[in-house]
Amino acid sequence: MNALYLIAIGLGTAFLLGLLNEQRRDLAYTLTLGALTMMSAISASWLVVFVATGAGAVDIFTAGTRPPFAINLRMGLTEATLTLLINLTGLFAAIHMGEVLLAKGRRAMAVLLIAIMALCGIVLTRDIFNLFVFFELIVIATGGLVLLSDDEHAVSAGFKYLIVSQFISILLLIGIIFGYHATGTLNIDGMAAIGAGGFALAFFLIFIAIVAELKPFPANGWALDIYESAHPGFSAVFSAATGSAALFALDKILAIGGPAWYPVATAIGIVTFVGANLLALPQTNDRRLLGYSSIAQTGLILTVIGQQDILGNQYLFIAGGLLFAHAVAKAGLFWLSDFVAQRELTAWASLKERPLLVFAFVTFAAMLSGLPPFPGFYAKWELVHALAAADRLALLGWILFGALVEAGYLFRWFGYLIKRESDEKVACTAPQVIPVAAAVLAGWALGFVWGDLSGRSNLLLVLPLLFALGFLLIEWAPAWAKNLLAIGGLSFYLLQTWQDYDPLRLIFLVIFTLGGAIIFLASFHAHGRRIGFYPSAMLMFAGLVLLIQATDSFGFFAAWELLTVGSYFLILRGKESEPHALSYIVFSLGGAFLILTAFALANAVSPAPTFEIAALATLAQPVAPWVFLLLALGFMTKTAAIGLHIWLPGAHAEAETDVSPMVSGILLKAGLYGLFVLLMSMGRQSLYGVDLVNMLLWIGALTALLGNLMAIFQEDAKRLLAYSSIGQMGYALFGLALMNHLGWLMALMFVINHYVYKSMLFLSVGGVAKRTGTRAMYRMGGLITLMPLSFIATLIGIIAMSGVPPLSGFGGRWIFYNAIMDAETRLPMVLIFLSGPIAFLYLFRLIHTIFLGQLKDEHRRIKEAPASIVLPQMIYVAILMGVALFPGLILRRVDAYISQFLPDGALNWDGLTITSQYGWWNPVAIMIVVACIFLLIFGWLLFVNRKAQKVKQFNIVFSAERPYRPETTHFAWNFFAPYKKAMGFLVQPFVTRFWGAVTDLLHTAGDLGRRLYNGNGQIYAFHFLAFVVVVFAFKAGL
Amino acid sequence: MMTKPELMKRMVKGPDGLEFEVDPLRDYYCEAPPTVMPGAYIQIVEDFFNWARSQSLWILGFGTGCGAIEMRPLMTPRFDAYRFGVAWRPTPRQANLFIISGYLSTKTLKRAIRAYEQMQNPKYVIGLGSCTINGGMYWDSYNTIKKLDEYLPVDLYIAGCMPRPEALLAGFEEMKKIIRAGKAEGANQYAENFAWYKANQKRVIHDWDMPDYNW
Amino acid sequence: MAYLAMATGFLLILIGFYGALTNRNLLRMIVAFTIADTGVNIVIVAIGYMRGRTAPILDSTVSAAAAVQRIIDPVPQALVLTAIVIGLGVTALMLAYAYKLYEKKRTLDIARFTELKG
Amino acid sequence: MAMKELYARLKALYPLGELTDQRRDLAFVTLPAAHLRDTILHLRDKEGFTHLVLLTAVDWLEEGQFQLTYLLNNRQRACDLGLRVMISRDAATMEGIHDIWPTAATYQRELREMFGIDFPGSPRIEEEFILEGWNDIPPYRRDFDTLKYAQEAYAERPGRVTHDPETHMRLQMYPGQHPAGK
Amino acid sequence: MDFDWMKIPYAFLTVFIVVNYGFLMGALIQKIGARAGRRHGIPIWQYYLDVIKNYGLRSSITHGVMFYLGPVFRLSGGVGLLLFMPVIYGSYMFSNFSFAGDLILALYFVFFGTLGMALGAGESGHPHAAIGVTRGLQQVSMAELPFAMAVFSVALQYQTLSMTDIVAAQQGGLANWTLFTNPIAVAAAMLAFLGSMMRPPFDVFIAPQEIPIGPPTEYHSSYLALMQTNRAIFPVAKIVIYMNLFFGGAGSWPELFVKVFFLYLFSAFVGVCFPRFRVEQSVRFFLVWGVPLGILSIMVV
Repeated sequence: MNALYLIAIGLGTAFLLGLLNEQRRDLAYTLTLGALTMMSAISASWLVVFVATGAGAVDIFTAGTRPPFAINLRMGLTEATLTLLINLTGLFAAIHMGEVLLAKGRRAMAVLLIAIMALCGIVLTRDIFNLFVFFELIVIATGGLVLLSDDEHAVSAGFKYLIVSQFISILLLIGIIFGYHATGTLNIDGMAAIGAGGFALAFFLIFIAIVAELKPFPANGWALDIYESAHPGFSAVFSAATGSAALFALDKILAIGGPAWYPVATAIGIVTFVGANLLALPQTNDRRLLGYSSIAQTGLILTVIGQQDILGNQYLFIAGGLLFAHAVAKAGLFWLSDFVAQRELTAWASLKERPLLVFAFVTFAAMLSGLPPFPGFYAKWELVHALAAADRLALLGWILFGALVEAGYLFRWFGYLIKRESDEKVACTAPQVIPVAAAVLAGWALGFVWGDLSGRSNLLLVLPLLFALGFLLIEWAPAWAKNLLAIGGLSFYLLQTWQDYDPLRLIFLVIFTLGGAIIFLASFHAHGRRIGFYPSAMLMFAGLVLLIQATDSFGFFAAWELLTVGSYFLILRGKESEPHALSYIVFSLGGAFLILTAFALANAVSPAPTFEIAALATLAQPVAPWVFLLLALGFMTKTAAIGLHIWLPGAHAEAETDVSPMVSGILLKAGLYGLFVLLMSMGRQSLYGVDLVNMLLWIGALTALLGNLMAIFQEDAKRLLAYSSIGQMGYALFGLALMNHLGWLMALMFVINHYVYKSMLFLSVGGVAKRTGTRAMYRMGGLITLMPLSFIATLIGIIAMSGVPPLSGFGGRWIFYNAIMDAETRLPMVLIFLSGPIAFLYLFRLIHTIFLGQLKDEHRRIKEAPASIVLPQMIYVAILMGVALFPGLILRRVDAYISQFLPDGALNWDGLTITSQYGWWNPVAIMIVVACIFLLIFGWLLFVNRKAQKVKQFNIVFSAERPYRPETTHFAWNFFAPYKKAMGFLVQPFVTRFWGAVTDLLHTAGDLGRRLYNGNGQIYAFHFLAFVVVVFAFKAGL
Repeated sequence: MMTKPELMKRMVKGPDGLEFEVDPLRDYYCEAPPTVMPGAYIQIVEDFFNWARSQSLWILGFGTGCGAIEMRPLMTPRFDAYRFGVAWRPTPRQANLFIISGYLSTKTLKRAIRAYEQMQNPKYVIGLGSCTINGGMYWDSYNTIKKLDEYLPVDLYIAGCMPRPEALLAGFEEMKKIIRAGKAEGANQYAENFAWYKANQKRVIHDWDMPDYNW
Repeated sequence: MAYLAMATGFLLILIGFYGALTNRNLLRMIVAFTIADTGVNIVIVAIGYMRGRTAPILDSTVSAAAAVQRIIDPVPQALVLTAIVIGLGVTALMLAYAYKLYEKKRTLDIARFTELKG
Repeated sequence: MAMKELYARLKALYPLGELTDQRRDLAFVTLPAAHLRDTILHLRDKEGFTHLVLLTAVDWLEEGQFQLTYLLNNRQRACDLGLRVMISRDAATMEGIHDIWPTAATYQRELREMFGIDFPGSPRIEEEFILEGWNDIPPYRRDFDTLKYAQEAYAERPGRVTHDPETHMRLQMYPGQHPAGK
Repeated sequence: MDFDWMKIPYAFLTVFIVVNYGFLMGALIQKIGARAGRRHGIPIWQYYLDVIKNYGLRSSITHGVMFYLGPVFRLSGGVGLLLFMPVIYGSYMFSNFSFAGDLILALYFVFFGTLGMALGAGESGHPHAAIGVTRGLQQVSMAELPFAMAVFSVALQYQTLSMTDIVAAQQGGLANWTLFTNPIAVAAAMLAFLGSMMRPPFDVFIAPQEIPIGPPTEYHSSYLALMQTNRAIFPVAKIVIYMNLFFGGAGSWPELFVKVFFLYLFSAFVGVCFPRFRVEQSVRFFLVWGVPLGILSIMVV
């Protein structure tokens, strides 16, 4: 059908509505919907044609003559897609606003139709004056539609908008007329053929006017007021459709200006992106925040438009990906905001009662943040690669910074949604839900399409991810059934794929899958449906196995993002975990961006359509050390190396009982895996004469020391374990950075051991916390007789962890000593030496204050932890014993594998004795000797002490007094006070303060920026004019 | 009689919301009464042990009255009780000789009983000074007991007000003889006549705020 | 002549801008915009004007080829008509808004409508 | 001399009794219970008697009165002033000064236990202080017969003889001499 | 080196010798300390009597399983430590179970008994026991640091973790002892040695006047006897490590007796000369004096 009908139907129906009786509102509404449907259908049919046939763009000559004598419209693939987007947005907006439209009558509907029609016109027209006319129509239509809102401030907002629009249109008109004067044509293509060189000032006016339609930062105060006060149904149009159309218009007119204007667009775009995101940070009003976010996203796309010179044929893919992700998500969010009664961000908590709405929010937030599998992710990937290839690193940095800030406030918002309390009920009618549902569907569909177009693996066809997403469909099932399925899935995956991997990857794979399955055993304790748990957990596991599977950088990065997102949702489920989950996701995404940059840099110097991870080894100076540095930093955010660790304690401590072991025992290993891969492929690198591996060594040692040191001062059992994880990861990092055979072996041993004993301890402590209802250790005590199995697990765990023979921790220490004998740097060892005994301190604290000492009154009737929580612990005990006796079962093969990379210093696995070049170790003999001695002495004691009288807790000598109460008799609080006196200077929260200062700085910057927007429309006009002057100066200076 | 709030029965709410009663005296303390502990079945073994016990007198470092000051010189070079196998232990669990050093107020008596009961069998008591024998100068005091063996099984009295350290040394030697002879069975005597001792103790200690036997 | 017109047009635009930026009264602002609009229109017309030519009215007496040499550019005139219409529409809308605003707060001071900010 | 001046100054303010000048740096003065608090505050804040040395009581059984003695110390001038307050023995009650000197609370607890003088509002005044489970009249009251109590309460070892130390020792040291002779 | 059944009686013999030596030497050191205070001191056989008496006590109580096992852990730690080392250099008979592991095994096995004891003391429910344990752990965490560094230094020096090899390298005269070839490491290690010998100035964790007597507050009778037995074995075993690493090892029992005696005497000597440190003081002491020495020793080796 002729594309002209898009205009005709819109305009015609609008006029028709004018003829209708005011009372026939239903009919009017039906007509409106019908018209919008028709328009959508026309766009869709065009899109189908273009996609199916691959045909080129079609020009439509309105007056039957060619330009410049008549206005022509063009319908191509891009136009078809955009008009479809606009029309669908309009349609769903009409559905969403049905009630309001019916109340306000036909005029409102006509105005909406005019607006949509005009937007289509902007997209279609190739005539610049026509463009102006459509823009003016939009101004008028917007002016009308703003009044639909029941917000009393909408009127003043609309007026401010009109003021600035006047300025814009005057500039645009002047620009157009002088452009016409210079070129003799009003046709954009005609102008483009001549070029803007001859009428730079006129073009500048056109350019700046269209840019102003994009609401660039900081000249955008009026737009924010509209976003805040207009009806959300309309705001969706204003954000998704108007923004898209204006962007396309800018893209069109940039053809006139040519590449000379790209830097200007880029500059405006990036300033807008970063600035608007920063200003969004301190916002508390949801719609205003969405407004800022819209502006930021528009800025990003503007940046992309400005970068089209380097994007080549990826330009449309990137710009489109970002644009659609933005448009769909923003429209969806605006519609969603109508379900929330109050305008505070925290009021969105009322949505949490409706899992489907939460899912919708998640979809939108993920789309906006550019997370897989949505279009923004693919677009971000290509954009970053293109920028890196063109060496535009500063721009790249700013884009990633802005994206991080944006993710920060979006996920903070999501945190409010999930964790805050709200008394409000969600009131939504079917017409209101349909658009949201459509947006969600569109989001996923676009994800699929973009995955398909990307030329890389379509993430929505990847089996593990599909398996994880499949849990979304069976959320109605009881938890135990889903749990069985999860365990089955993980085990099945392991069975299917284990032959494909080398021993190193296999170890990680086993921990990720089988390890996960064991922890899932503990999940049987949960009752009900446990909505949200399984999709999140399985998303994390999907990411983990994909990480192992990945051979190219794209797969690796996608897996990394997936596991990050999955684990974020998992962590957010914890009781008080809102701030910790937020810092987790921010740090993780920051780390992910570093990884992305590193891959892009690497890919830039060795161009290939897919960059194999193994190709990291081929990188040379000067880019190699930078890639190394970025990757290492990225991975270290996940292993929580010191300085990047502040998210971990809260995140792990507040997580649910079975989630803590998952995120501690398993998730941290992803970072280690990354480091393994990195060091295996890149080896030593040095930057400005600093050996980076040596830096890692120091960081590892420092992390081990400070993690352990902080652990001993915790009162919260799970927090203690979390800090201990930091320390343990430091050990592993240290082992890796030793860069010798045994160092790696030790790191791997730590990977296994840490998984086992940290999972076990977290489960054990989690079980205790579940039973006692507290995590504060000093509130517990004396639980040994009531929870003997948990005690045994903890006991075995701490013996293993402290490295005391005969359990498996000793193997790690033994390898460690042999490894450092070969090391080139000796000083960091000092820190490691110190952190070992310190670990002893917190371990003793853990077991003493929980299980030993005085039993509290309220805990006298406590039962052992649920069987499902105890069972995995017992499995771990068995594993620990097995590993302790026969470490060779696993390590031997890895030892051989590592020899490929570092041939020197392999162990000799002769018989039961393990021999290194310096010493030897015979785990079986140690176990037997210790057991014999122990039993002998135990037997002797049993003989001489056979009549011992069992006494109770207060039968202690107490300086001839009797204890007052268990609470005052249990020595547990502030357990290591003297150590704090002596060593406290090391655990000052410098890092926390540093990051706190950074966030404060960002917030302050945002708050300062907000002062620009004092609400006065006149001032906004000043802003606009000042913006024009500044851009002009910038362009002149360029 | 039991007025100490911390020892009163109370209702406690567990973490799972269930309420239950806690009776501190029953729940915190072992209720078993003391039993008579026979020596080794073979006499020669018991004799051997008695010899070792006599050579290794571990005194509970608990000064009940002014006589405690007379024990300090025993550690000094002048008297050096260590050479006789006498040593001081800070906890009743490890000590086996309790020296009631001087007058014993009822308040202290309560602590002394508790400390004595927490020592391990065999255990010995030496009453030091006339106050432990018949009240001494505190014969008419309103809160001092006058006859120690009414309340604890005393193996030996060392008279004097106060007895000099030399007298104490002589007392130790005498104590050793008693032990070697197998006559120092105070702990078993206490267990046998437990009811009688307890009745005597409770007669003077009006607020008996502890279990009958302090394990 | 054309330059004079154009200068006048720009002068009016500047006056309009100045008026819109310095007057806090809504109605005065709208008037200022109208002045600026007029200025723009004058500029457009001035652009299209060519010295010594006639109005672009084609009829059978003059051939099209000859007309091109004798008439002024008709496009700006067409444009200015559209611009005037649109300007009128926007002005009407603004007046409507001003009325609504006045209804609400009984003031026409733009600085009083600053509830939305930041 | 200084004490006299102090007494003169105080006398002008409060209805004091006679000054008992014990030593150059120690004096006692009697005053009505109602004026104790004012006097103490004045002494503490204006006269430099910043320290409560002790608070004790005397049982004047015959007069039916308790005498409370508040001994205050002036560190600057190194002198002590004792304030005596006579209160009735029946239902003996006195206003506490624990808010002026927190240490007084301990003395007041002791007086309450040993004499039965109540100080309403004094911290932990109800708790037993030294005596545990005391079930008789307060032992420091003079109408409490400590010997009788001891004989009834505590088991005695028979055969106890009481000697007059002087005669007994003389007999011990100079046996055969006449008890009375020199 | 591998296992054969004769090792078992030899192991018993080693333990027997060391127990007796430990009792006698302990009493002798006590006596020497007493003589320094102009006392006679305890009889030389006093420790035997104490142990017999404690085994011979008729009654005992138990606070629970870990309380019961604590002393077992403790003594196993001592005996195990002794048996995992080649006690007499060059002697097959007294190399015991050193085939099971090298120096690192010995270093980490030291903590076996500590851990068990800490747990046992913890289960007694006595706050003083817990206080004592925490004090001990805090102190030892820092005191071990110079020692660990010294061991690292020595291992680097001889390029081996085998105690036998380290002793072998020190044979052939006094000048070959680590004491003279690597004096800084020895100095660092000897500071650590003081910190781990439970003597003043580093004995605040048993502080008898303050927290009677720390971890073993509740232990008595046969438990205490086991611990006393360990007090005979464990210091000797620990000193054997020092002796092997730094003082040329011992080729025969008499040589071992003499060396161990003097090393033990060293800690006793320091103990009678210095007052007690608080925990944070001793932690700082090791941080300020021990750690720099240790660092120096691994830097210069």
